[in-house]
Amino acid sequence: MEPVLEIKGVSKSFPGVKALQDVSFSVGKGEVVGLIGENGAGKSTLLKVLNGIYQPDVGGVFVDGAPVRITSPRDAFDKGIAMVFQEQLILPNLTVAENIFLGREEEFLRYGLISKSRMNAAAAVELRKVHLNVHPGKRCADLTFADRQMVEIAKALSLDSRIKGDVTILLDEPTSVLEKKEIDLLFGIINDLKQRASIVFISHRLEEVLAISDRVYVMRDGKVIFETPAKSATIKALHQHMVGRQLHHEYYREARQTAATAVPVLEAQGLAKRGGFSNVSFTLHEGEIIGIAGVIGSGREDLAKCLAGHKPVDAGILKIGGKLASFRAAHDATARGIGFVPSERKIEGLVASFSVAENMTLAALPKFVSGGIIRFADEKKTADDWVAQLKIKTPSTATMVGSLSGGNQQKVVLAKWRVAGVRVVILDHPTRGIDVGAKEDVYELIRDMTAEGLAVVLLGDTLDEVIGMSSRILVMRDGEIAATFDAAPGKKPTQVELVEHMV
Amino acid sequence: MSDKSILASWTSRRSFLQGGAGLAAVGSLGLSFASPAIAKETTWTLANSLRSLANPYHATFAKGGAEFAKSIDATYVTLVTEGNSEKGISDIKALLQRTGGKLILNVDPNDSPDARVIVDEVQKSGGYVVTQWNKPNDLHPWDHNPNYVAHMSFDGVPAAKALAKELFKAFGGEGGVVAIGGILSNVPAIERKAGLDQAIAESAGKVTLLDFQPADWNGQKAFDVTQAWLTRFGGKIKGVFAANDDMGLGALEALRQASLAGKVPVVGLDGIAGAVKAVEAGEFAATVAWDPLWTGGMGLAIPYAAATGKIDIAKEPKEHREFYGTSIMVTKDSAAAFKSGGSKLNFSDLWGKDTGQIQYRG
Amino acid sequence: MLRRLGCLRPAASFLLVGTETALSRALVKTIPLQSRWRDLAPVAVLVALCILITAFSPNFLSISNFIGLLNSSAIPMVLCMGATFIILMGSIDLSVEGIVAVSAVLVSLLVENDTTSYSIGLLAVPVAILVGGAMGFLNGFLHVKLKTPSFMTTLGVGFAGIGIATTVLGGFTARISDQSVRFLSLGRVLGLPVAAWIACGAVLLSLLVQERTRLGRWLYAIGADEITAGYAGIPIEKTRILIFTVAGLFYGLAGVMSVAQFGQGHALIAQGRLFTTVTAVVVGGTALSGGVGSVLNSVIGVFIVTILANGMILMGVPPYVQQGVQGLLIIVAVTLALDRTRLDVVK
Amino acid sequence: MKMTVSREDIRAYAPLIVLMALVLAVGLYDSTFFSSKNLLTITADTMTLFLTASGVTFVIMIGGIDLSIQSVASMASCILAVGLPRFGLAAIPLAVLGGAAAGFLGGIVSTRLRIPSFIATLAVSGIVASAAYWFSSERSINISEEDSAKYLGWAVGEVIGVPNEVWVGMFFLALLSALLGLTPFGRLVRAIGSQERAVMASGIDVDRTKIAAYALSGTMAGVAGILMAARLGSGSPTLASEFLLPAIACIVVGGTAITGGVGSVWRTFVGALIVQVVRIGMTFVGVSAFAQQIVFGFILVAAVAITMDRSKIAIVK
Repeated sequence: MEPVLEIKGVSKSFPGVKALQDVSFSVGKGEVVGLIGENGAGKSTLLKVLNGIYQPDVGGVFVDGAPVRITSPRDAFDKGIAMVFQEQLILPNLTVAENIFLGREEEFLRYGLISKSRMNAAAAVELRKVHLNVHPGKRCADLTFADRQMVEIAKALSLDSRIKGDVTILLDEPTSVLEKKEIDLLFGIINDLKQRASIVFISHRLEEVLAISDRVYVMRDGKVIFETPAKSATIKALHQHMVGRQLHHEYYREARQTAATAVPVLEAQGLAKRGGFSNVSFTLHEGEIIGIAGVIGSGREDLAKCLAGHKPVDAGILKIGGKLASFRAAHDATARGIGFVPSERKIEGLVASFSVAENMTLAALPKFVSGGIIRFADEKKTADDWVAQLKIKTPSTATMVGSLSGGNQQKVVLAKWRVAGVRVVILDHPTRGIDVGAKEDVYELIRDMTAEGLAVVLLGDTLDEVIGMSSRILVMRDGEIAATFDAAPGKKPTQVELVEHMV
Repeated sequence: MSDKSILASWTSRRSFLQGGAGLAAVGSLGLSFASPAIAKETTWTLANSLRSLANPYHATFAKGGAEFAKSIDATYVTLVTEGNSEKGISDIKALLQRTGGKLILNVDPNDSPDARVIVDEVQKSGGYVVTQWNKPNDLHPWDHNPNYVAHMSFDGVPAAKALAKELFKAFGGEGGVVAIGGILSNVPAIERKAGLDQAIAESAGKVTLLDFQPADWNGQKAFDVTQAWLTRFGGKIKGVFAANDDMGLGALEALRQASLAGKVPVVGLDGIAGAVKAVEAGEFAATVAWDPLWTGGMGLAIPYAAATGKIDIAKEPKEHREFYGTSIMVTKDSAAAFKSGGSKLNFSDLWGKDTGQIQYRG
Repeated sequence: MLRRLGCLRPAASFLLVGTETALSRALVKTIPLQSRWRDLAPVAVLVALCILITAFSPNFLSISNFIGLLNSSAIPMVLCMGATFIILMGSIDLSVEGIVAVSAVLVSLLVENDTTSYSIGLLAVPVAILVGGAMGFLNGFLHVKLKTPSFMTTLGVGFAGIGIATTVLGGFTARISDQSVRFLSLGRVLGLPVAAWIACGAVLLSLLVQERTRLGRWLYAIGADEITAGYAGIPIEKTRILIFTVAGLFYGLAGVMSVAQFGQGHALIAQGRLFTTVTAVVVGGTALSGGVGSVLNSVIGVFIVTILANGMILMGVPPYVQQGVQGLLIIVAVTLALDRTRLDVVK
Repeated sequence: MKMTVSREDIRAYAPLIVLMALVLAVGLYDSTFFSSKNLLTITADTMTLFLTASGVTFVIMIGGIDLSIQSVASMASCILAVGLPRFGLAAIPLAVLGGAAAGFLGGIVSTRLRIPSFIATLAVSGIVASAAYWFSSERSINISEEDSAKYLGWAVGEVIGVPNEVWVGMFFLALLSALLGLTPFGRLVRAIGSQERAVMASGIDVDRTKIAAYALSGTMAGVAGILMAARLGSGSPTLASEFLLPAIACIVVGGTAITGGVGSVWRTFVGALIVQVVRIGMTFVGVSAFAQQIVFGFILVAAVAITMDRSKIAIVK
């Protein structure tokens, strides 16, 4: 099939990293191409090359067979290529319409002035494509995260009514924040688009990729190592190519699941947060993992934030190690031995411009101070130990964390709390945006923690994860605990059992 | 040469600016970059140090210095403190260093404490210095012979008192006045306030001080203050006393906006051109001229005489070491004369305008 | 309920990412309402302030004081229009006093005055505005091309501006006698000072730029996230330079107005304007971090600051505590007026 | 690779290189500038400026700013001048304490009331100024010869031919550099400037660190005020006027990022020297008083353009 967009022998490297090595890749007219690979495999870099954010060091980009130089996302747009970014690029202080047409206001100019009515009308058309009914004049700050994602997609779709030639849309992890029905909707849209557009689709959910794609590329370590028609591919096979080794048959390390000891670490009695959750009671024991299942709005995110001290509770009793505790801010919680692994890793998890070592000791600085002076040698030694123990891929402990891959960054975050010696760790989507290989490492680490008697509260990325990892599962619905399940190895509840109580 | 009035000197500026105000910036920039040749070790370099060239009083002050320098054709430099004591002092040190101590300095210290440091520095490096307006009361030229030649000032108290009386006269000697002060802690500001208070006291209750506000020598602030006063006191305000002309003119504009210019008399001190004009126009009741051209010049002439051995400063009487200059009261009648006459600069008559030794009040 | 059960599929894992409940929908709904109320906070502060002052000095409400306030807020208002744009962009401009000085001095020399023989009358207005614009352009150009923080470039250009003004006048002041220019401050139209009308015009103009032009959209975008703005194809550098130029134009206008008000050109004519301007912008509720705010906020801000100063004297607060009281009231005003819910981190 | 490394080095030392270049330029024009006495004097005269700026460096590194320093320094000078006759030596810690308190207040207002530091410190500056007028009863107060001899010799004298101001400056340069480079406080200051939310989520009391930074800024302003008072033999509520913008200029000229996270105390030290050399240099080269501000303005911009360490800064605002 005649490719509309193609790259040949592209290499791209950043200081210390070979992000892409001799990659060739093509998208046919009306074709949906799936792109999978572990974090740091080079998927996003590849898309950013196609979108003009990066220029290839070697190799060429071809549109309709003709070599082109894509200088910027805007330039890509004018060449018929639009991208939906993993990290949202929606400006909260602008309206939906202003976001959709940002930088392309000229078509609404009249005597040099923008006609808001016309812009909003045009935006409404694009919003209809994604079946999003919000007023185009609404500020995006007032939208939900998922709605903003749909706006982002609408922004990309606005291309197809504006470009005459072929259109390619690049979707980088578009579904990770969408609800089921929105995902179905998105897939519907993609199928419609096939009439005139081609799609490149990145997701870490292989089912999705297989469900929607015609052809699938697998990347590893900056190279395309496998290409196959979706029909003839299996999840298992793809896994193997991604990870490059046999998939561990005991994915969630259930064998290492520790039975909860009798020692309570954290006791919650009738906790409540206005507009969040109410009457939440449970007891977390040493070595225990309590998984919390629930849909968005079930209140579990708020509960996690309250337990970590990021938000104060309005009512209820919280005991740590048998003693009463009330948190006004995060540092109150850490002082009582609670650590929090946030879902927004880059913003809340790490200081990107700090070194690996500096990040690891951030939560426990006092331990490395004598006479008011930091003991740098100790700090380095500790960091080295953890880098070795957690198999963190980094040139050295002096490397800027920002330059590591997502999985390794997450390991640094975990190391931070291990160094701090907390007794309870709250994991908020610890494997979000991380993929198979890194995930398994993370699971391993969680088991290590419980083995040492730490207690864990887990908000999983998937139900499988929660079921697989937890010793006990709380199902939350509309802010209350709807059910509690024991999840001893072998006696795990099924997804269906949980879902009944979730909705 | 010697008889050159502020105004005369302006005409030369005017002719220069004829060149094109648009180009004026460029033009004068060009001039100002022309750096004076560095003084030979043998000859004396002359310098005036002052707060800022952006106000007429000091601009004229600098001009006076330049004219004396020209009369003996020596190198002349102006140093500006920009209201920053440390900068002023380190500039002076730098100049002492550059001239190897062959420096004759006429300084209007940014704040009275600076004087002591400056005098010490000059004495250390063998230069000669005259201070103006601000100095600590316990710092005396005769304690630092011969390098600390003299301290010149103008007695703010009687001047302000006489001025206030002119103001009262202008509105008939009965009613309320408002007063605008300088920076609260400045010596001249304090003296001028004191003079006003005395005048009010002597009016035996006929004149009352409605309110006093400092405007930090800043016409802009004076404008806003006056505007608020007009609301607060309205017709009760019979006259405005300003501790300098800049602020007086600011107040005047506020009055003008309430179309009270000329109806409510204003007075100020310094005798800058704008104020003199206002006096002629009958909008200012009076202003007091300190004759900055003279102080700027004589502040250099006297130490030059001492440095070159024309006089033995140590032998001079105290009233020649710490003295008040002559201040001129400019009223509607005397304005014309003041302008035409201007200030006679006779650099040979060193103490011609000495009006007695400085008095210290507790 | 049934609809939800409909999504029971093998890949039920989707569910976790989550079907929204009525609850969370409701939560979302409430946000805009709150922020709408928040926007009115500065106005509330302004009203409260007026009531406070009136309590001490009833004639605060007099027509004459009202006129007076309009007069003394006119120049800060024009300055704030420029400054607001720059702050919305996340930058800062410390060259206000310098630019105003240059344009003021130039005007005073070009119209009928006692120092030069020029007398181009109101033609000086466009000239001064353009000069302001030119210096604004210099600000933006240096800032963008040398990649130096606007804080520094504008500081430098500010110094230079004062220097130039001083040099041109050689330290003297040029008194102007040109009545057509004085009219800009002294004149009245429909009972209101001309200066007030000019300020009003400036506000409307900037409102138009902010709301209806691409420049307006782009400066908000840059203020919120410059990289994303760049992706969208917005010419960042051009926009930045342009905004600084526009600000310069406003400062130039303020220069003319100052001359008209004081009847003289003076290198220190704008002394103390800088911090008043920035304070007004922030008190109005525009965030120094950029992206959040509006020229309308600044309008309120200017009134708050002007009335505060004016009130000090009306209430007869003793001179040496005035700065202190003013400081305290500013703190109170900002505490009440500033919508800090939008800034997660305060710097 | 090699190439970029060496470029890194150059960037790291850019402020020093600029300083050297300036000194050389002025010195070539007028060799008397090179005399050790002159260079020492210039350094000594720079110390008050450096001390004023040194504390603010920390505030700027957490991404804030402190506009109250000049009033704080003035107030400290008043406390000292008023205090010496009554409390003797105790007046010195008293003045420093006053400064610290003022900074602390600024920090509280900025963090607890969540007011941008630009406004918070500006407002506090007003309050402090009033306080200064109150302490000094609106006058400048002389420090008697004997008092300054007895209590302030450490500040104004000379040791092995080097003015004590320089020693004092060096002392605080070392102390504050250690504070920034070796202590947890310094570490947190850098962290907060780079990614405040991550520091919060790591369970660190960010506000406490911030307030400490502001207090430090006030403290150093207090020290600077004392040094000024010692040099001028008096205290005055306007002693440090016109110090604010030059002080901040020093920090930025040194290459510390006004946006926070990146910077150091030695940079501020060098920055202060650059500012001073430019000023004095103009007097040496004989730039007319009229033109000095113009030249100064543009040299500042040029200096920052060269010295600024952009390696960790994505966007310049």
